[in-house]
Amino acid sequence: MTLRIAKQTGEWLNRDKKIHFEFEGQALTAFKGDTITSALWAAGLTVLGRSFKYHRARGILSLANHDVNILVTDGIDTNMRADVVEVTEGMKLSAVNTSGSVKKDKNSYIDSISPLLPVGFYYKAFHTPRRLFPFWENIIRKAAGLGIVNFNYPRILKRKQHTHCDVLVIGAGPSGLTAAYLAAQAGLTVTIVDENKQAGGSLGYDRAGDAASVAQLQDLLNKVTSQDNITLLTASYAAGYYPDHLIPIVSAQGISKVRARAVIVASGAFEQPPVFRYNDLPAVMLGSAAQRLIYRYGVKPFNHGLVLTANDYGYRVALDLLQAGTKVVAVVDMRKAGDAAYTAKLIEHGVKIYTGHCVYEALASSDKSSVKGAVICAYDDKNNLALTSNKFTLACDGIAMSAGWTGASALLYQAGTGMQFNYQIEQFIPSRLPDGMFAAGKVNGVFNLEQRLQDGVRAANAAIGYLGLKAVQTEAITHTGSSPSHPYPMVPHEKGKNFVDFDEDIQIKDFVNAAKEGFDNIELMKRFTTVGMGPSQGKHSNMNAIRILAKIRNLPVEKIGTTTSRPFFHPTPIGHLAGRGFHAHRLTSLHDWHHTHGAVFTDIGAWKRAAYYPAPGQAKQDAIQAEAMAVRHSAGIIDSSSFGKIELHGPDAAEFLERFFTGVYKTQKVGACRYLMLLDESGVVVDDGIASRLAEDLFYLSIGTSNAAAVYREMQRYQQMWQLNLGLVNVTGAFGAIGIAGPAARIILATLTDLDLSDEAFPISCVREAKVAGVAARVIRLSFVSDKTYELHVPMSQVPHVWHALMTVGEKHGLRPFGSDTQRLLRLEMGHAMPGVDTDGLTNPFEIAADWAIKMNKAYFIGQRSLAILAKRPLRKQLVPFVLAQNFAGEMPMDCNLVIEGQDIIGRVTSISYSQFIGRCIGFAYVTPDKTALGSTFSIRTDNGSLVTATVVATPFLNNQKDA
Amino acid sequence: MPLRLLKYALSKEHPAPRFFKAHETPKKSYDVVIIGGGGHGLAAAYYLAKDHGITNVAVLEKGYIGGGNTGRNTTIVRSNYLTPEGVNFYDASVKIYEGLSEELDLNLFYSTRGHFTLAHTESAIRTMRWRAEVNKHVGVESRVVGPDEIAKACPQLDLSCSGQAPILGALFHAPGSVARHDGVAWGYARGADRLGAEIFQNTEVLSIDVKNGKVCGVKTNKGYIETKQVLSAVAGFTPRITEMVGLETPIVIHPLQACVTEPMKPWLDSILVSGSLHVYVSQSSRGELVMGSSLDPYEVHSTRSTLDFVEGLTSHMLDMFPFLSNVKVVRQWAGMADMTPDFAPIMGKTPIEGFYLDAGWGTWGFKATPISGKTMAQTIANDSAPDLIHSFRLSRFEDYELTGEKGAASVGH
Amino acid sequence: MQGFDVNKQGFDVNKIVQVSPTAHAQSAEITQWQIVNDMKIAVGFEGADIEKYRKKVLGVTDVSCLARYGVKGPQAAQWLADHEIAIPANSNSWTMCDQKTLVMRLGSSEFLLEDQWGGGACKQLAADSSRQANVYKVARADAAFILSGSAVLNLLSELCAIDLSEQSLSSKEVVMTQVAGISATVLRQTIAGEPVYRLWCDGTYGAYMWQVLLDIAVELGGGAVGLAQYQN
Amino acid sequence: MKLLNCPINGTRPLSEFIFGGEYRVAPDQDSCSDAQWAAYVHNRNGSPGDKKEWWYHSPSGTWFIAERNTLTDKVSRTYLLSNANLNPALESAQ
Repeated sequence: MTLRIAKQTGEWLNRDKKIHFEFEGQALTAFKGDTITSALWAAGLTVLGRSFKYHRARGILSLANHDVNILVTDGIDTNMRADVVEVTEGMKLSAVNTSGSVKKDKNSYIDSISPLLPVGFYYKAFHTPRRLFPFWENIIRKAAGLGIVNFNYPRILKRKQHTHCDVLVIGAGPSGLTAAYLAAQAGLTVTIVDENKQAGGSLGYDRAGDAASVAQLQDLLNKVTSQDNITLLTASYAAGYYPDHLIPIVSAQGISKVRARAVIVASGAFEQPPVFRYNDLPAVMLGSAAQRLIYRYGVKPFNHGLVLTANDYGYRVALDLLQAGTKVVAVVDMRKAGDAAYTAKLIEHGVKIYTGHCVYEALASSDKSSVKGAVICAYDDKNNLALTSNKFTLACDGIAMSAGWTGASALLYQAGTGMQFNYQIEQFIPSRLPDGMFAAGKVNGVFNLEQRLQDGVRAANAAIGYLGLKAVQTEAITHTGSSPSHPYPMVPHEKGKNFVDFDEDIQIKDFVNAAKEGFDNIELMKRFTTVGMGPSQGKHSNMNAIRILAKIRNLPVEKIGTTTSRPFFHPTPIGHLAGRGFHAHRLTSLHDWHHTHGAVFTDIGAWKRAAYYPAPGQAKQDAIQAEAMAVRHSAGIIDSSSFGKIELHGPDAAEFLERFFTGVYKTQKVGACRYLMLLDESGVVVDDGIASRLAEDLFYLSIGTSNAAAVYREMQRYQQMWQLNLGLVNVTGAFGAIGIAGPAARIILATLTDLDLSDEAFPISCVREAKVAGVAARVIRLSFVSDKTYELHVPMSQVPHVWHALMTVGEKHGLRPFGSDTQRLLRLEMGHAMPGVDTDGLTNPFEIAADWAIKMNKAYFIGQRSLAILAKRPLRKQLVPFVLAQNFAGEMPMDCNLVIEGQDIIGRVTSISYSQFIGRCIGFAYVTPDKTALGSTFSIRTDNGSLVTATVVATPFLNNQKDA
Repeated sequence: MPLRLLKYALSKEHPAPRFFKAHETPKKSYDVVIIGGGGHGLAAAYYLAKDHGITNVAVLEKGYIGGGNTGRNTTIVRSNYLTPEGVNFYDASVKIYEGLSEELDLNLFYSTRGHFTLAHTESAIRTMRWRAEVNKHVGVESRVVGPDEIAKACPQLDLSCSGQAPILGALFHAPGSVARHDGVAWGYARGADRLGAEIFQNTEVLSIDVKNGKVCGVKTNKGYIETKQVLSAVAGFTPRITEMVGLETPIVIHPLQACVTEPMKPWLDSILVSGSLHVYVSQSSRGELVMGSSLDPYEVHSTRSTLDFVEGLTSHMLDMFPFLSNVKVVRQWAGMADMTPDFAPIMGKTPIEGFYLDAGWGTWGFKATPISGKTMAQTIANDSAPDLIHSFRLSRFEDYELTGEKGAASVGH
Repeated sequence: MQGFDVNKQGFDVNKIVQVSPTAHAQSAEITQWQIVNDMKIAVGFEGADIEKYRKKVLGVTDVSCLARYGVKGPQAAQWLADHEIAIPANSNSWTMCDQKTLVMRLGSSEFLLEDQWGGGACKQLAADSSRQANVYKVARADAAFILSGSAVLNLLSELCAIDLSEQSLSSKEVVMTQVAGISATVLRQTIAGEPVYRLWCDGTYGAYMWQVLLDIAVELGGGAVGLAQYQN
Repeated sequence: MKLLNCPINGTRPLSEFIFGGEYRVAPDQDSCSDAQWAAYVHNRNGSPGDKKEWWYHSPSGTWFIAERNTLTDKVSRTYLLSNANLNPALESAQ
């Protein structure tokens, strides 16, 4: 039996386009523009969903996405909001969180045992005896949740854009549209957003049976669309408010992050359900929902409908129902009297009106799928009593309810607006708005249509003035006439099942009982009852919860206050929020070469570095050993372009280095290199590096890859404080570096440069500037990985040229590339500790025996004063070089295995590796000071618990341990 | 269905009494005043009474109980720390948690699910072996596991993280659990109340009286209270309290944010943490994914939410679970964290006689609730801190003896 | 050079060829290369017609091969003036020096010059190796791009949080901001009568930046445009 | 996201900045006691209020001072440290 009615002016349907779809296996048709819910209702279906906790049958409540009565799945997506999701050809839909079918949900038995499940029941049971809890938890977990996630759902890329406007208007109802038009007229760029598919708000459906408002809406829309400095976004919602007027606008396409100079909130109000027994039955719906059904989708809510109201709005709903062809059985008004004009009009239509009455309970049809009638009785408005002495029943197949409103104030709250409860309209309205925020319309407590239009003008002028343009500022508008909201639209019933929160199946008695147990503070009550914690975030329940608590505690509503509003206004998809997701990374100019030569890459900071170059099928360790052997026996070449590189120009360069690092640099000769160690103020080792003096007033620093950016940043900060006469230049990306190391390094390099490479002319720890393969290079001689190492620093884009030249001439000398992992082994063989590997966030220089690098007699350096303190304190641990037994064959210890003595941890391995060249396992470990003497031994515990003896030796391992 | 629920069905009047009395105005004096009605303060009150028979105690809460970080955290309980001191301390906490539902006769939904700290880099694996070895040494079940074991526990996880940060392994911590955070506060509140402690909500401390180095009273918006012992257990607000007694600490406040999705049928059984992706996630008994990330990068005394947080977090969530594209985030929120330079708490006595600190809880306060209550109660009762919390003493900073937890910070929470 | 026969090795050590920092991200199959200013650069992709069309919708062009020169320090402005370089009067603004060299003032005391087609100032300055107090040469290795077409603001709005539209970014302004999460320099320029955006970032991020720009450009109906479309 | 005004580059979203902690003046390390130094190194002024803070604008490499209320998160002014002459407190720091 269809409830579809004749075409309504302004309806959202395209009746020429039929849509075929399935719901729970039943084939149905709809029109293009129908939402899933409107299509199902038109088809005469009423049980469209099941509730979260008790699995009660549910139908339409708001038809505005302000509740989650109807969540469906199409087999791909889940928890789809049927109220607003358009039905499309071929959809195969079913309700979520049901067992069997939505009509005959096997879990609906839970409703009948609900007395066993009082508020917060899960705190009160299942935990004793302890061992049984996992059993109960398993059952409870199964019952939890709504839809089932589809693990094959594709990763969807949604576009996220930053946009900017002068004025953002939230809500395209009468007041919002008016405000947007006015602001645009003043020459401001305006964005106006509305969550509905079409603009207009209540102007589109709140008609009291008269289509005049449609023309009014069209006129408003024409004005707005005539302004090309207005962007109108429909089917888009403002998801939240973030500092400095940043508001993400979410649509199916993605997110537009709007940065506005001013914001006008004209978001309207949510209609609030009156609370009575079985107010959640299918076919008991909000008045505004009935109106939306009629005027947006051309669907008649009921055949014989009853209207329960506690304001004048219900009378307008009744007139709309009549217009739609619903027989209005009666209007039941909880107030003493209703609006005279509406009353007269309805009586004309032969509608019976019961003032001072309430619906005591709704009566379910035999199969509980709908309503068969309502029990009516007199209602004592003052004392909130249902006078059941002469109650009577009216037959009907549906109930439209209108008891009042609560402002859609979420974003106002999030922006820090001061809200005050206004007893004239029984609603929280803004009392103190933050800079650049304005409110208009119902959210501002203005309900009469003419007044809402004026309020839009007023708010727009206020915003225009705020943005520094001329505008007439007018006084706030105050509501006149009867209150749009009832102070306490709640009908007590001894048997309960009078629902306040439809998401979470919370009844009046749950609040009473929660208060009894001491949860009589709104925040505690929220947490204990879970009111407002469901997917609709209390849009239809928070206000009634506050009223109930106020009554329980016998306090005025504003003394109860509200719970904190948090983003999001509507649940927002992870894919939307995530967007594209950027993963920035840096490549050296040799990246392609490494790639084609089979390098395995490792991430170091933002950089991708070649770690080692395994031959096909070669194991990591073998590759590393082979590369290391090449360096020891012939020559190896490494791309060190990711090193941090910093230039210090100017007369005070040396002075700066002496203050910033631990060493001495004023006496450093031009052409010489010196070690750099950086501490923090507490004396902890941060990083190290090399300073090459290229001229009296020019130093070239190379430092570790991972810290480079941070170190340079700190140098800039200290320069700001010290104001020395120098310039800092970060050339990390501008220069690349190639290290060539090993016995043949010199001869290979010599073929490409005229530079005298002899030890006499160019000893270790020196720097020279010369052409290498025709490229101007800074050549630094180091002993980090081998005492025959030359580091060539050349412009990044010319690194490949030099590299190719070296590879070409190096071929016959057995030159081969090595990666950063091999470099770690090589430096270990040389006995060099590495910050970040052999140190942690608390290591001081004494603990790594780096006293030699600390020049305490300087006037000042960062960390000096703390070292002076640390020097007086006993050393707790120290890093020592160690070897394992000759041809050790047990389980290989790993980095971070512990050094154990008896029952105690006395240290930890920081680096350990087998060295094929040395023919032994070598490493560094922290041990207690009594274990640091040459030759002393300690035990390392392996992953599997065996103890391995290690012996302290001297560095470099290379010389001392080779065939030791 | 357990029988103990029957009484609710059978009795007309809701049979459950108040969890705790609604005290309005404090008495003239108390033996101990506890500032902060969160999990820690209430636990301290409970153990003062239970373990030490000290019941003349007032708990002063500026707002409502459990309304601070107790009610804002992501409820993860674990003990896989880096230093033996840390592991011992949190292990003791885990042990109490395991029996707490029974002890407090309140179901805290303490649920042991196993905790994986994912490693995407070699250096992360190093840190995890370090933690695993220390844990093992102290007798806590943690070990470094490979991708296959992770896949077994969470088949839905994309081990390549969409190719962005392939998972090389993880630190598996068997005792890793979640619990119902509000319940912990309420359970301790009820326990303390029944043993005689008095809980005052909406009661703000305005100043603390110190005469020649000794605490002698507390001024509140509900009048003056004489006392010789004051415990500050106000993570997120510690600097405001220490300022009242002129005590300097290293604590700075950074917000820590979290968010939660719509309920869905449970599928994620383990607790997952990724240091490099700044994500930690578990699925609640309601079916929501509860997600958190790293601290906000700058000091602010506010629980405001930011969009960057939820954008970054969801982007990384999708790297791990690409199929969540259309799962919806319902709500985001934030708490204020007491941060210390060495990522360890500050507990015990202070230079001011009778003023005790339970602070510096950073992002790990919830998991310590029972043991901090117990040890602080001990500290107050004996006016001396037990060895278990010696390394967390305030004086460690002046002594340059910071705890070593910093090394594991990248994989916090 | 001792005992090294370049020819026998099949590698010309005297011919220094550089490669554009974005090259790694450019698909080898469809890219036509050319050496411009000693740098191997993409001059064409899928043919002139397609690229002309993309240029109008949303074109991304790699112009890293243009010569650049960087200098900073209290005396840098004076030093440039002494070398007859016209410098912008204000911080974070740019000017064109004899229609051939783009001169950007980054902050107040740092300058980035870029020779446009036919420009030679950067090469001349580079030749002057003399060092002078309070004038510090800043070695550069930028990845540089031209972004053109009607949809260019859509692309930028996905990558940059600040408003780069004409209303907000004045014609002579230079902004140092973040694009796709990394530091970058942006300005609006007119090339052969066409308004375009220019973008510079550290060369080591060049391949990443190219990839991001191109992904979005393609989604928005544009794509890669070879340098040839700008060489006259 | 919050906006912050870089004295050189103008108003930008917070994502372009790095927080550098409170601007603090070290005690004279030669005359101060170990305890004073340890307090300077480790302790912080953690209670909410108006603070002078270091902020760094990454794209341009600019360090500057922002005067910010850490309770309201409102920034009252920003300036380069070298403009410290406006600020006696900062003067003494030089």
